[in-house]
Amino acid sequence: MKLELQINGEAAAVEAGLHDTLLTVLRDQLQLNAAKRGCNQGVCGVCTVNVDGWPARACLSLAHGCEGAQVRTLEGLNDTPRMQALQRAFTEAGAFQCGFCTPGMLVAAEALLAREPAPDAAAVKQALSGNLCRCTGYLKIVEAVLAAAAVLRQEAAA
Amino acid sequence: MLIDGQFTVAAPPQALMRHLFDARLMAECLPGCEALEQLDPDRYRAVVGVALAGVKARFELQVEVVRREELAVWATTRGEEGGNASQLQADNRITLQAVPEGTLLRYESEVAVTGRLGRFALGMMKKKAQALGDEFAANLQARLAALEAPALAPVAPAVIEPAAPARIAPLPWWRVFWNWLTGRRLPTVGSSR
Amino acid sequence: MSHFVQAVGASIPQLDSDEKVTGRAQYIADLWRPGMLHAAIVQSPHAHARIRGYDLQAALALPGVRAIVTGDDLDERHRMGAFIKDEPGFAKGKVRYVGEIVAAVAADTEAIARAAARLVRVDYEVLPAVTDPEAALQPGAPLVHDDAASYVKVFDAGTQGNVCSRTRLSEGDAAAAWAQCDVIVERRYQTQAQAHLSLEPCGALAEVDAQGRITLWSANQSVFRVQANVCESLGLPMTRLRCQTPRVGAGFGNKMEAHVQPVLVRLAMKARRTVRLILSREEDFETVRARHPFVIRMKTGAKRDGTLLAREVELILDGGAYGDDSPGVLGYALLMNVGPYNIPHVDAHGQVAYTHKMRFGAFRGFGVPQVTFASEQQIDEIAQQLGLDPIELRRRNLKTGNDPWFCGQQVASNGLTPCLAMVEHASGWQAARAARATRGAQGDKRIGYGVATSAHIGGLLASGAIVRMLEDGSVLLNTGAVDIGQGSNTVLTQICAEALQIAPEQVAIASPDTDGSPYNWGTTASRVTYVAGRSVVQAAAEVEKKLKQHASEMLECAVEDLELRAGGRVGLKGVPGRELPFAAISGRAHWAAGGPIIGSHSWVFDQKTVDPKRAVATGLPFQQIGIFSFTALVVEVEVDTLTGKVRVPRAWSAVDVGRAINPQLVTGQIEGAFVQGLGFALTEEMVWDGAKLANPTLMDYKIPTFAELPEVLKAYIVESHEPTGPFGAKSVGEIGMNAVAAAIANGVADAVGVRIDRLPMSGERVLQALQQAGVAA
Amino acid sequence: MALTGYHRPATVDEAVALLAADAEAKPIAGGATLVAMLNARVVEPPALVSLAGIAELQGLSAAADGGVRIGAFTRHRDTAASPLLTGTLAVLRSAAGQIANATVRNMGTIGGSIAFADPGLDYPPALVAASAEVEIAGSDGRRRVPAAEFFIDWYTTALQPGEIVCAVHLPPADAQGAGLYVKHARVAGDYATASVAICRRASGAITVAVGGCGPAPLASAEADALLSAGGSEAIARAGALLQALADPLDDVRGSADYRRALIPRLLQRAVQACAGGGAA
Repeated sequence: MKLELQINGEAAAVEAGLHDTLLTVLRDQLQLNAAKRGCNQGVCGVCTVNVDGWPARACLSLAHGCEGAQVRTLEGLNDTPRMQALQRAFTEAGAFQCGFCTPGMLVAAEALLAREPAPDAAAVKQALSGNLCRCTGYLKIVEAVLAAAAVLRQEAAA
Repeated sequence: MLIDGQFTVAAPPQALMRHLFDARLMAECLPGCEALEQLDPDRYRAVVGVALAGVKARFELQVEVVRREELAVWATTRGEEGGNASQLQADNRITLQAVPEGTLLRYESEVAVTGRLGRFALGMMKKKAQALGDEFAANLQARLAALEAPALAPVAPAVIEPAAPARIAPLPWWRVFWNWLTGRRLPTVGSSR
Repeated sequence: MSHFVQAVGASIPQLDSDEKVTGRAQYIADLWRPGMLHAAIVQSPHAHARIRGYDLQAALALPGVRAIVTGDDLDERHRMGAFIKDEPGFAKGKVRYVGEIVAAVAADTEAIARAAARLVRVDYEVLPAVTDPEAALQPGAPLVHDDAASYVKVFDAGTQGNVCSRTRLSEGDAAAAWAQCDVIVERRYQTQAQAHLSLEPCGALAEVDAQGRITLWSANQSVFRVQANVCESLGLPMTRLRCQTPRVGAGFGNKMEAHVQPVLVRLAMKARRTVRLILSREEDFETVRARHPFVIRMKTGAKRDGTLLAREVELILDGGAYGDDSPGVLGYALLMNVGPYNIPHVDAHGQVAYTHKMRFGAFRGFGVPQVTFASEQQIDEIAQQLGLDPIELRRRNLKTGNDPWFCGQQVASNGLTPCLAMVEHASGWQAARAARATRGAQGDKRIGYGVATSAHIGGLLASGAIVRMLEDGSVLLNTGAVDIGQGSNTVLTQICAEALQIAPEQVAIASPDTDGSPYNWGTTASRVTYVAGRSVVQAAAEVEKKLKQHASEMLECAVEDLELRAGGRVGLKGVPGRELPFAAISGRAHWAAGGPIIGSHSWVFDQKTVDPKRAVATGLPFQQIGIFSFTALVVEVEVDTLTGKVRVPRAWSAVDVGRAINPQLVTGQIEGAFVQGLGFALTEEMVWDGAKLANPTLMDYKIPTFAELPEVLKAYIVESHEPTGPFGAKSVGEIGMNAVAAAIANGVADAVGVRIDRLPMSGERVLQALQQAGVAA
Repeated sequence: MALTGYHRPATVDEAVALLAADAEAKPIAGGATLVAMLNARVVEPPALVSLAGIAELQGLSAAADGGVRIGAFTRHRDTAASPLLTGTLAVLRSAAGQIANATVRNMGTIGGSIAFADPGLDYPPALVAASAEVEIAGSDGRRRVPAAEFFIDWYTTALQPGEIVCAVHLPPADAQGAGLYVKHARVAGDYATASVAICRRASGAITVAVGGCGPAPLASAEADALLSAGGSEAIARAGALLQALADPLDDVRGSADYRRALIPRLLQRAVQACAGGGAA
């Protein structure tokens, strides 16, 4: 069935069956591969995208349910200042190794900083509690988000 | 997962044995049994409906009696549901033992479900399956008692004691076909406020 | 020689950072080809059954289905296996575990392929199965392999019946030594199956060209093991198969040997079209491999003065249905069972049992986390009985300087003593333990401190490197080593840059490709930095030699008078102005004389593991294993005596890595390994219900989250300079995981006085131990 | 007539009418649980009736009787942060904040969660302890069911086919009282192995409910009376009473015996934490 979704600020015409998820549509029809499939049950977080300002599971969102929602994937956030600060901080802190969980982490972290410019470590861990990582042991990710927040606060103050 | 139980019937073991192969009787005792036909002396076909957590599954089962002894029968169950989306294998055994009150009937079934239904909530499935086993046993006990001793005073419904938790040594398991609840509710438990 | 370029020792970001943080990195599931078919697998519902036949009629009739492969498409004689050739490409003639791949379907869409897979009918004759390793070794148990003894083996495994392999290593005379021991500790331990859980499920994509040559992309840890496994199991000449590598979403050992590559290649050959197969999370859990469950019987003896005298250990490993890496894990666990202590009398023996369960294979630590869980607890129990501080007892027995390892291998660099001192100091061990006496019970939560040490090798088998200077003087480095996220591309680039005194940006590294890369056994056994790094240094040295040869002709001087200068130049010693940029030399080599400058190197790790004069070894799969890294770990543990739940608020982990080529990547390995070890110690367990895996989903199999990260997790780097390593470097990939479960177990004992001898140390298990010990009501 | 496709009714009545048209059609709220089952092909409903567009189901609001109304479509995130849930009602905030993880709490709704009624969920015991009522809408109108009678069995509630949850009604909070949800799970975000929800009024009256230890939350007036009276033995005796009601699962999260053993222990932690006066 024809659907029109709002993906990264643009209208995207897609074909979606009743049970097709947003993740399937993003990856198989729109070639937006930043959101990954890790468990298809909403536990691992590698499919995290931003829906109307909040992190959401693309694998647990039906395409039909996203009509009228503003969906942003990492591809759509790449050139925003907040995301670029996070990308620099993740790179400098070594906050990823294989990188498979990184898109989901960055989307969740960006939504946090949009809401809370000065989170503490506990707030970062809470906001990212739905994103699993098996390589890094999480520590450098927390440090990277805190570092990005600090840089953004300085830039905002300047 | 092991599902087992036992109950007594005021009738001699030999008398009960022949009832075990009465397809119509078994169909009536089995919750959720939608169809049951005997293909030949040792093989049956059954369709069994199950509901759990909003999931409705209709198992197409083939049952085969693979060993008989004077007071015991072994059978295997093989089948699937949802166009082979899940598969069910069970090895079952029923043994009859003469006791002062008549016969102690004991059933054991080692059940494995693979495929889509087999990957979730195993603990939940064990609990549900054991409850179904108990319901099947209660039905069977009542029907056998009625069939075998119409003249005698009805035996007080025996309490179904779950078998000793110690597992029977893994013999070559055989099966009786299996039944699942058809969406009816179990007696409420828990909150009594 | 002025070191303008400080490539080695710099924490430069990973080279592929940009594509990973922008979501442009292409993993196997992101690869796509026009007209590509999608595949789905058919899995066995039985643990053990003979396959009498297949009925594909309904499946083939489904519109959009293009090809189906079954066991009939395999040849009985072709088998793969790292040590024992006991495994078909996928099930042939028999199924040996619930979930084993029996067939696969290629169709226009994944939905059609999965629907068709459900229509494939397989006629099984169900056979009795055995799923417990100890039961499998009893006479009369159902045989997993009818003819195991007949399989081709790469070492004297002693395979027969359900014994997959057996190994014995002994030194001194343990049997006689018990009499001299003042204190002896003996226990039985049991560790669980752990799932790798790299967040990327396994997958592969195969293309077939007009001549029938196959190009195979797959999530792997070694393109050469993929090539070997696929060709051996399908009877293909290796020239027919080219294996390439996309970005890999971690592996931890899961992707070292074959997963779906054999069945997918056979499917693509039959369909004669490009096919992609990506496993679901549940299929990845059920079909690939996991960490070996161990049954450990261990005995350790010491003198009253704390001198460790004797150790005996017997291991029984659940190998699952196929050998895979099991013989290696058994042999290595026995080699490492002693830990970094001088124990003169050791008898270590064990067996791997075939069972009707999924194969168990390589997983970070390769048997050492399991055996260390037992050995480091026994060291603590001995300290307790002798009234010695656990660190003090260890210090009295530590290997230092050049003390050889168990079985006699030389140790050229040993930084264990500084590691132990560092974590002892950082954790405030002495004060914390002293306070414990006065700490008493403070509410439901009890605090304890645990220590454990370990070692790990870096080495094993073959590796190569090719360094080719391009016309502009920059270089292309090609090693064939797969970067699965640990950062090997970055580290090897730094080593090459340092060797040629050029900036890392002047080095490009090629993606592993069996058509173009030199051989590399694999990204496993913590080996790439050390083994591939040595090859890079040698290959770069050859380039330097050729550069100087050209320069001596260009500058008309003796080669000995030339030196490399930072920034890609060769100059006359003592004459700053007299020099040539690499570009000039390379230009001459390409266009005038000598030919393009290429340096290459290839070797197999060559240090013998067993000194026949000191030790007796039977059934040890590898003769040359590796050089040793060392670690010491202290954890602060909090036990909730109401629920038994264990938490780790603080942890200090020091690792002797010889030289940290990229310190940030090293601490990343130490932190990641610790948290993965936390899961192994406390929450992760694959549970079987009969022969079926009961929790093959992330809903029911739980790995640590941000919430389980200790508030304080300190990773310390000790650099003892390994003389044989590239710039002194040795391994770090796995060692950070080896001691975690042991240290936490020792911490629990310190907090509540109970010994836990089974993993994971779940709330339930700890509460039972507390109740049995009368600590908790 | 068979219903197919994705429907977006604007009112409860429209939704109920659509569901009545086809027994196979399923309501969908946040989708966290239902879509996971769709992905696993465990359920394949031909039609879905989205409740997202129904204004009446949205958000938390102060009710006329001084209590709090939580619309069925309220996300866990909003319940976990609601300033209305003070004193004894803090038990709801405490429970909502421990559901799964932050991202799932952005999606999941209270209506969807309690309609699914998995024994390990966090809302059921919290609602029973808080003496909440569940408002249900069906083709024959609206009715309210006390939480204790709404949760009947494994995955089985008072909902008849075609009915949906409209709201949860909480009695007026005792502002000086306290409410807490004590959850024991293997890792953060897992379903509860066992849990205890507790409300303590300023007067000292206590109501508790135990989660994860039976087909429905365990609660007993006798246990509440014992706890309210207090005294040294109260917790042990109340715990024993609740243990007797337990019928726990054996699964990867814990054995039945472990779950039973946890009941008095978590109860002790809950009572002590609440005795401190301040709500958690």
